[in-house]
Amino acid sequence: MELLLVSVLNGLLYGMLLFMLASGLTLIFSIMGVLNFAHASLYMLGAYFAYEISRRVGFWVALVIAPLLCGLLGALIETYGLRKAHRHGHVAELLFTFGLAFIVEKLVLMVWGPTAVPYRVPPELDFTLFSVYGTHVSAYRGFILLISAAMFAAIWLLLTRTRMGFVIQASLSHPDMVASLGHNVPRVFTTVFAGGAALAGLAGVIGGNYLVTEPAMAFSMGPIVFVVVVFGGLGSLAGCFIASLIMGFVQTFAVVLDISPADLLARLGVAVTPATPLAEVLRVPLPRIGPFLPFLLMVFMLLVRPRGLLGTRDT
Amino acid sequence: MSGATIRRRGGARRTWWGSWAWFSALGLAVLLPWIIFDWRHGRHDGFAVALLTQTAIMSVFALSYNMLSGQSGLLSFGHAVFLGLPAYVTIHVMNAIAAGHLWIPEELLPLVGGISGLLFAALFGYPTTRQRATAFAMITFGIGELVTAAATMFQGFFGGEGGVTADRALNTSLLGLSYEPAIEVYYLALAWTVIAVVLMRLLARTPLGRMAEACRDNHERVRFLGYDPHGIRFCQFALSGFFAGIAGALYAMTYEIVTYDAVGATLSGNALFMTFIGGVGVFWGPIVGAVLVVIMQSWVGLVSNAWQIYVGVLFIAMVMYAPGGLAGLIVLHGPVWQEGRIQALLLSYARVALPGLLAVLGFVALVELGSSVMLGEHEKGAVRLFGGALDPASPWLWGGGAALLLIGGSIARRQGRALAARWALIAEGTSAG
Amino acid sequence: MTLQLTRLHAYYGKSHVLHGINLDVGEGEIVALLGRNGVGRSTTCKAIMGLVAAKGSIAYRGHNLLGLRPDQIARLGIGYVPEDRQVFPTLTLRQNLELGLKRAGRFGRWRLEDIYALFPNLRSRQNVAAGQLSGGEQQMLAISRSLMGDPDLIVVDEPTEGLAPKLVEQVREMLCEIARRGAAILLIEQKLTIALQISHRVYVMGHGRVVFEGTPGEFAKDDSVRRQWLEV
Amino acid sequence: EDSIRIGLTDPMSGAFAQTGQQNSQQAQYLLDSINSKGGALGRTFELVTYDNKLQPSEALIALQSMVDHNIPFVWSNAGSNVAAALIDGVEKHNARDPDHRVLYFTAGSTAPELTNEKCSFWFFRFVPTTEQFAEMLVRALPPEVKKVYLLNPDYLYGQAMQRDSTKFLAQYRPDVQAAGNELIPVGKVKDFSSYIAKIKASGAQALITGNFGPDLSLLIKAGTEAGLDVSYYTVWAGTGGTPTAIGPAGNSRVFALQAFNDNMADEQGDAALKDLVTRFRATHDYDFDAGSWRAMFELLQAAIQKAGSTDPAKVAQVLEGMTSRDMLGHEWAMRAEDHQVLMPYYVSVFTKDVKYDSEHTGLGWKVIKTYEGKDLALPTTCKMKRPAT
Amino acid sequence: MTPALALRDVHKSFGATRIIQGVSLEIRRGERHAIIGPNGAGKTTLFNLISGRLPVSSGVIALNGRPIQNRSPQKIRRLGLTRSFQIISFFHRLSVLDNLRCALLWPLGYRVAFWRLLDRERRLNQAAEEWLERLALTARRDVQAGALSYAEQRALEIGLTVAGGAEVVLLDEPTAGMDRGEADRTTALIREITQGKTLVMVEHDMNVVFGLADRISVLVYGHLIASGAPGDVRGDPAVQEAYLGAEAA
Ligand SMILES: Nc1ncnc2c1ncn2[C@@H]1O[C@H](COP(=O)(O)OP(=O)(O)OP(=O)(O)O)[C@@H](O)[C@H]1O
Ligand SMILES: Nc1ncnc2c1ncn2[C@@H]1O[C@H](COP(=O)(O)OP(=O)(O)OP(=O)(O)O)[C@@H](O)[C@H]1O
Ligand SMILES: [Mg+2]
Ligand SMILES: [Mg+2]
Repeated sequence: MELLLVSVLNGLLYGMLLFMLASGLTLIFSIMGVLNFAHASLYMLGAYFAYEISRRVGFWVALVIAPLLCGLLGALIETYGLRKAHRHGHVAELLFTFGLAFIVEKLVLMVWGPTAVPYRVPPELDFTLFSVYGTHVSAYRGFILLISAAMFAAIWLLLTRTRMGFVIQASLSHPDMVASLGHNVPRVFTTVFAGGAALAGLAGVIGGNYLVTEPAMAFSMGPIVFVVVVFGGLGSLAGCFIASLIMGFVQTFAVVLDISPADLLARLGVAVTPATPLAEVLRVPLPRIGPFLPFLLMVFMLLVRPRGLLGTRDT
Repeated sequence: MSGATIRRRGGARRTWWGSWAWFSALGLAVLLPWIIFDWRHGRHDGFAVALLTQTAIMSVFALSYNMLSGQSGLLSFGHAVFLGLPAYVTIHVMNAIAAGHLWIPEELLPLVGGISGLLFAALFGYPTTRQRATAFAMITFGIGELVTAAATMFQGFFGGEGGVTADRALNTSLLGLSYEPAIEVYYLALAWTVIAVVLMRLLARTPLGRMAEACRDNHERVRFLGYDPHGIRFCQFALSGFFAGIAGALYAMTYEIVTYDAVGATLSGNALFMTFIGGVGVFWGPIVGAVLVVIMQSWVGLVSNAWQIYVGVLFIAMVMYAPGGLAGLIVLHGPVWQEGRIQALLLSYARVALPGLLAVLGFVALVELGSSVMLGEHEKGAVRLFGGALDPASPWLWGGGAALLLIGGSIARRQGRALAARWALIAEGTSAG
Repeated sequence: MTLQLTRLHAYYGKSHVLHGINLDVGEGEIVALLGRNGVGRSTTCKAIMGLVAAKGSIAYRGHNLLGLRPDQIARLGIGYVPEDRQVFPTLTLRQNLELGLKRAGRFGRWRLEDIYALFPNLRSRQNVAAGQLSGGEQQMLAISRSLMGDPDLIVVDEPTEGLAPKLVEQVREMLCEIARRGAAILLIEQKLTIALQISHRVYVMGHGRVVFEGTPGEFAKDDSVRRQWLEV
Repeated sequence: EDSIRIGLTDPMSGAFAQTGQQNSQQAQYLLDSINSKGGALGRTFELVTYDNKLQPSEALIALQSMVDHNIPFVWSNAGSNVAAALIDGVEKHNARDPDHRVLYFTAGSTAPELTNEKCSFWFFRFVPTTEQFAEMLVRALPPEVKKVYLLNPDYLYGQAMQRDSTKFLAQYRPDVQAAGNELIPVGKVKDFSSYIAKIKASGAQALITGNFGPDLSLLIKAGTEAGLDVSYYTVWAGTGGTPTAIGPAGNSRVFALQAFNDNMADEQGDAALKDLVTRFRATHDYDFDAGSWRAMFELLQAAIQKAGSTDPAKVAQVLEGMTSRDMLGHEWAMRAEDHQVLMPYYVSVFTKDVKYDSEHTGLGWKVIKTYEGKDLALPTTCKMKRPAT
Repeated sequence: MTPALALRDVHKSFGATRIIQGVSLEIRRGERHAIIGPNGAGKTTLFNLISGRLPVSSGVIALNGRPIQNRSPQKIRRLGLTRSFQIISFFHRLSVLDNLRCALLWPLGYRVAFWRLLDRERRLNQAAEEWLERLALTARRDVQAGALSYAEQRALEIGLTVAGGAEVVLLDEPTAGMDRGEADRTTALIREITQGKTLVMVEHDMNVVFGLADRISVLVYGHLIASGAPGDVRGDPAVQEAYLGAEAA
């Protein structure tokens, strides 16, 4: 019971953390249709910028400035590079963003060195918010929850209150026609890409000190975020949100539920011995594969429902 | 009828051109180990042979990838699975042969890899190829991650972190070779590469190959012509697995060890890079890509720690200036060459290339200086660059590098525009002719 | 003069399609542009909208359109109905219409109600993704969408293609209504009867040039133009 | 033939670049000091680095390159997969090309099998095995600890850590109960709270973990944040970046296995050693955690000197069974049966109470327990094939 | 004689919207049948149901007496029914010749043969060349299909549909967007290549309809309101009211 309650809480917080990381990518990948492998790099830059700013003028300034810097960078990337790559199709984009990711990683290594930097949670938020059965929940995790919710609201407003979402979706099929209706398509793309980059930066500001700020953080963050977005369904913010929560809960409960296929078989009266074929596989308990469940879930989801949970389009 | 004759003429010309290039490439591949022979020690340059072997393997791998990405329009992020798993199978088979449980001629081992690749690809491919586009890409990505995870978790088949090793000197050679010297393995790999390349080339011209392209262009219409697009994608996927499996077997024989890296994301990524940097539109594009990527990663990687920046810049430059890949760039010159107008371009090229080279030099100098300063390597005293030792503290170097980059870059840019204009002029002339 | 094309040349990459078109459309005027398939009428429309490379001059109410971006041209008050409709398949019919507005919620001479009154079919299909609409419905949508931007000049490329005879009538009336509400129309139309019925002036194109210019009456009299440039 | 070249292949780029970069810098620093005292056979040592991106195939190509350049000594650290490939590659190369043999050694690959099933005459290991790590951690547990939790990375190394920890718990601390046992994949978990909840629920007082890098940092951060009251017995908390990431919250809670730390010199009072450390700290902004390699290089130097040549076969023969003392006065011995070094090792605690802090965190490592090399001698299954000559 | 194509009480709804509401229709072997009706009446939807692109909500569709509703498009094609698309749909990056060869492969029995070379298959290539000739595309044979002019694309679309030699051919607005001259040429082409086959087509161009069709059915918002010989249908007041409008006058 105690563990259950704590786990529900953990699952929720984990899910919100994932959503925070994934929200910018949803905007760029799922709504603009840009396979952005440099997204995680912008996240990393956000963390490093925040580190530099916060040790000079403090965390709260960094919270505002670092995402803006990332947004600006995003705008530059879109205007001077991605736009051209976009015309040559998805793979061109992919190569472009990959190249970018390589360069950013190396530059970060060159500027900040190979080891983690001491980017820490601000003292104002470094206290225990409340405790559940003796497990502390820090104020910072509450803060993450708040920011994630704010991100969700912001993107949702952007997409429903402005026509940017429609303009972008329409441009994916007939960009010329959208322009002929009087919409400045390039500007909308730049704006949205910059927005996505800023969100990535914000995630970096907040994730960088909660997790670890080091040059490999981009590389290790990338896959899970893609999985969340694709599982949720391309083009769907709500899908991404729900997918984040699902992934959060799945991973949390996988850790807690200590069973293996062999246990299930044993309950059915089939004993798994070392001689049983695939015994090594059958004996794997759930916690061991917990972190891979998102991948597994994504594969199954796509096999039966290629557009993802709440996706609005196939490709 | 007249159409047929035009076609035949065109075809003949293309074949003559094509086979000339093919044979000289093959000749070069055969002779290279002797051209870079280490005469001082009277032995082959091991590094060169290793790179050549790797290039051969990667060429097969990249071409098999192109059966999916280029011909079938399927972007895979997990192709290494079909190199790695067959490599594991092959290495287990090699051990079984060494233990006397099995007898298979060493020259036919790649077939073992091929067949197991076919089986694995059929197994994974059947559900996967129901989907296409992003769904397909992400499923392959997921499968790649899961197989890699399995390879590290389960030791029975994958041998854990140390992988599975074998000795390629099996004494089952039909040619009486020991396959101990790397050069013998290189020639075996080359032979199989030739076989695989020829087969894949022919495959592209079969009904299956053509229908795969049709599916890529318009998967729905294919159904109204009587075909099941899933079936076509599946066959193509399985056959692609066959060739990737051949590459996997050669990998196992070359390195005599297979670890989980052989199924990993890095290798899958490499397949994608090789193929698209080389160019998907042209059959031999991926081979060009394989050569380039192997050189970039192994050679530049050994020379410079900043190779990532070079690779990154290369990718971006490719996307900007050669979206069709290197092969696309080369093919673009075909008609110009045939009409003998290439001379008209040479001067323009030289005008771009010279300042361009200076800019590249400046860029490399800056990157190397930067990387050495930042990583603290300067404690060793100097940066090794262009054969000499440079002092990274010297402002002259930094200034010189920046100046080279800026001046060279701006001249190259200006000349580049002139070149583009010239190109347009010439291309117009050729298209009219 | 609302729109004036002078010595307009246009190109698709290397191929030179328009060879010096002179054409003008007056305030509130319906001008028909006729010609065989492939003669360059659609290219003329695209050139006006800034969608192809062009040389020469395109003047619209004192602005030179050449060199402007399509969205700037549209914001000067020009609407465009492309020949291949180009509805946005993943958006619903209504969202398509709303994208036609230059600014969200700001309606001009045409409100949604006017559109639905003209094409009652569209009302019941409001929430269907445009990609699922029937060919004719897409055509209606494309016309209506361009009206939402409240244009003063509308360039309509084959508005009756794929429409049932009865709807063709409706579209004809709609075009007249547009003109009545004060917008000029440059109409590309395959169906001669309609074009001649509603237009004030007629241009005929051949080989990327204007080969005839006059009123429908003059055109009807000049049999040779019709025979040489429009029929087989 | 002027210098004695050592070819170091480690990841110099990519996600693990840190390891390779710092390894080569520290090695260079140590070799400089050895060279300044004359090197071996009147020749100096030269370090040549080769990137392998932590990939066995790349490492084998690097090996080829070293062989081409007649580099007799091959050295790698990171990745037991790389080491396994190199052992195999070197073994085969030496058999196939006896005129250009090489000797291979590692100071970082800890998989036990490398000096057991995979042991080779041409391979020497200058670092304890994970089995020894497990033993050291178990023996370091204070008597009041009755419940421990095991958490390890899910691949051969971590699985071995898990198995061996359990084995040594049974052997040395039958009174201790293993409250839980967890394997987690490397670099995939972003939020460790659920593991923390589980550990808390198990009532464990100590955590034994073989994890490293960001995983370890995240684990400890999540634990301290949630108010988990355990001590962390780690293998790798002392390695680059982890102290920074853990920060002050880890005070007196985090224990790590170390071969060297900056505070040892001070405790020891050895002037030469002090000088070595202070000079390093002045020019580098990370810890001098490879200080023990000095003893390794000295062994190599002595072996070359004694063999009178750099011929790998001769050097290997001399190295077998060779002993020396490091600057702290502890014995180093190269066991002949399996070429596994028996070297001193230390358990340190992360604390404010030190002279030299680690990575500017204000906290540093303080030795709380010392193991002599001979304390850690474990049996080996190695059946070494020695060359005929 | 069983009809080539028979629909019995076919219904189709998208969600709550009922698009086809009980259509029954028989098309005799060898007849040329036109379906006309207002926009959005459900003509294309009907084609989609017959050709297997969409599943029916209820009802039976029989090809030569065999029920084919809800089967996959490829199965139906193999049973001898083929269709064209209102919006051009072929293989843009393949040459014109290859497009036609793709259409011929299955009917000639090649399946997924990966052991035969296309260029060596004489029967296939001969058939493809013949089709090029008939479609007047011989001069464009090696051009990428995407680069064809509009009329040529239309011709290829029809060729792609008919080349496989299926018995029953459905054409959806084959002359849309053509000028008079080209529409006439296309009508002639259709007449020639559907000789001896069963043709069902949707078309808004009354010249084409009355020039080609033996029988005409009128579909209005999901119901067939008339079916019969061209003269009868043209004269039907309900048809004039619903579809033809002033033009009939
Ligand atoms: N995107 C394009 N690229 C190259 N050439 C084109 C392109 N679009 C049209 N053309 C060519 O330009 C010429 C004029 O085309 P345009 O579409 O303007 O003709 P049109 O008069 O509108 O005919 P249609 O009745 O077919 O619509 C044609 O020869 C056509 O082949
Ligand atoms: N998937 C769908 N979901 C919802 N409505 C649909 C769908 N597909 C078609 N419809 C609707 O069904 C109706 C019939 O469409 P259909 O394309 O069959 O018309 P049509 O008779 O071919 O018209 P046209 O002559 O204009 O091509 C249209 O109103 C269309 O909006
Ligand atoms: Mg047109
Ligand atoms: Mg229709």
